Amino acid sequence: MPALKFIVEAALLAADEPLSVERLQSLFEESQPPSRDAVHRAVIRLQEDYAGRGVELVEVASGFRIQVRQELAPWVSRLWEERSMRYSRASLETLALIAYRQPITRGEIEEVRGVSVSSAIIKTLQDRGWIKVLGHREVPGRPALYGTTRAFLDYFNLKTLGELPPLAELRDLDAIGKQLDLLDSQVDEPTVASAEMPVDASEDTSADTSNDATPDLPSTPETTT
Amino acid sequence: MPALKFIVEAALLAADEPLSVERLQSLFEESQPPSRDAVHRAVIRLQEDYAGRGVELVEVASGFRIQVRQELAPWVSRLWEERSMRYSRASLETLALIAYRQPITRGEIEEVRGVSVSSAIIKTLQDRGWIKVLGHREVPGRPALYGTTRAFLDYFNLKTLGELPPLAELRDLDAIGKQLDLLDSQVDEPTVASAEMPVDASEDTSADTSNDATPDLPSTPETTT
Amino acid sequence: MPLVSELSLDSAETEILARVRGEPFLQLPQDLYIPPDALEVFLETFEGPLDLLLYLIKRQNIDILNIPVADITRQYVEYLDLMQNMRLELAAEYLVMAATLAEIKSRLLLPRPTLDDGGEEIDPRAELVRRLQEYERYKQAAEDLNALPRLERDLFAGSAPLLEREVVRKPPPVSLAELLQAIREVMQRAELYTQHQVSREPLSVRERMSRILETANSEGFIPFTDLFEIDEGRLGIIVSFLAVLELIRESLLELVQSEPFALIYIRLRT
Repeated sequence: MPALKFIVEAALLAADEPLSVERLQSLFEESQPPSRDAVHRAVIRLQEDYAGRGVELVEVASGFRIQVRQELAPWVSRLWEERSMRYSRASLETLALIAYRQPITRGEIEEVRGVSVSSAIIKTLQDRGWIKVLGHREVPGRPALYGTTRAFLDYFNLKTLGELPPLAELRDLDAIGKQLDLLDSQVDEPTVASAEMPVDASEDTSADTSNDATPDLPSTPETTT
Repeated sequence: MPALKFIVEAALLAADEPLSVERLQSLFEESQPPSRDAVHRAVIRLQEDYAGRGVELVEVASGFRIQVRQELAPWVSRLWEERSMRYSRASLETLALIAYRQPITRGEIEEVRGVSVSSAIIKTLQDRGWIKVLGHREVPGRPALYGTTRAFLDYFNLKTLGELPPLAELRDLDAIGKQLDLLDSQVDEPTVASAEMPVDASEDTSADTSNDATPDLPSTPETTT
Repeated sequence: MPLVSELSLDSAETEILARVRGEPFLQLPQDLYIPPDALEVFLETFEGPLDLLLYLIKRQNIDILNIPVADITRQYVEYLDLMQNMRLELAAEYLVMAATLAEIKSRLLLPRPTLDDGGEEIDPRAELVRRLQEYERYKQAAEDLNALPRLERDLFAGSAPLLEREVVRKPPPVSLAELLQAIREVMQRAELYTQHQVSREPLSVRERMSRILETANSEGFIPFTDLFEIDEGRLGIIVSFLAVLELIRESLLELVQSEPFALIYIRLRT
């Protein structure tokens, strides 16, 4: 027969509720249950075994229970974590500008975006570990220069930033989109069904033209990874 | 910070399903998760800790799980009164056909079993999360193609379908011919045509897509329950 | 009740066929009265005509590859008769199988054998043998599956509750497509995108600029040659060189050389 201690351990871990000494005794053949004392001693030896581990054996009103140590809650709770709100457009644009124009100061980001960039956005991106301060520009105010981190590359599954399509290429796609728009306006019929974009052979940038009633917005190529 | 090993231990016991290495990594700050190797090492150290105890740490299809050792089932199962976990032969044969022959249609199951398969059986297996519809066979009626799930493997303590007990070998049909030749004087030159390939349940589970499913038996209510 | 005795089992048969009111039912009675509920249970122990045929074959120790069709057919039909006399409703599959057996029996008696496409002779039993074997292997597979240790019967998942969960929010997922969309939109709005020249420099240069700046920030002076690593190859060296030039152009770095032909250093522009 296996050691009493291990039967108690297995039962406590298999049960969904605390087990009393009587309940633990009932796991054995009716003719030869272990004594209350023996069960108690097994419980105490288990408590000693668990000292310093991820779980602990405690006694509560209705019996004994093995439970996760509360100190581990910060990690274990993440099993049930919820998603936060999606990033705002401002956050994404800030991140994209830092990736493409690094090293870059907040002032320079604001200049390109045409609107101010809140400290909260910078902080969110820093907390996520995607951007960091690389140094400071030696001008009045010594503004911080931001760049992306290795964690940023890892998240997007990139080995180097060089794997992102260069700006010029993104612009070329837009330019083609504009030309198509121009063609559209020359033709009376406003809808061009399934206008196929020439796809740059060098990159796996597949283009998707949706030329419905939004003439001022160029079509949006989707880059697949 | 507590040792990685204890965080893994606590998480495996707190979760009500097996946890993959990725899921365990996700318990840490996104920017600094432990490496896959580190998680693996922690798992192995835990496995060593549990050696000879009442529980063991095993790997199943969807990840790692801490479970009661099978030797202790006689005691631990007394925690529950008469928990009937028996499945009918009809259910088990249907499940076996889906496990070994997936993707497979209900008609193909019926063809092998020689009787119709009740909807209740399919539904029970689906409700348990053991089988799922993988797609449809593109023949008239578009019958659903069934396959087993990770939950099925988890439940039967398996990592992959390859760990299922091997199917009995079909005896070669030429061998049948020879035996008939020897034993059956009525037939002069008995060679058996229409040799159908036995399908193994090994790695390539998507191998069998023969849709010559023309059961010569009409569909009738299930005779057994 | 016809021919019940024909259906009797071998005396050596010890398999429990059914249970009647909890009592094991080891054999079909030789004759006399068979309790109707017993037969019903008996029928239920078969998963269909193939299962019943397998049973009839196995109990006589016949090789499945060499079925004496006449014998087996007779036993099978007797069994069905028995069931019908008991007014038990038989599934249609059982009757279809009876017809199949009868057909095989008659074809075996034909003087001219059936030929397949290639002119080869077909044993009339071949298809039945195939189906029986096929069914048998999955019947076995089901038994093997049932014998595997499984949760809730042989294995029990260990669990320990976490009493007070903390609320954790996971940062939202961002796709690369979203990021590229963002840079395109912002660049469309920015004048430099449409009117000024957009540099065609690969992004690896901007990335290298960041790394060099970081190094300069922590180390002060860096020997110019330290910026280049031979094992990066020619392309890596060009990237580093372009990065240094761009950093100097943006007034972030400066080159320092104490005298002609001395070592060149770079440092942060102050």
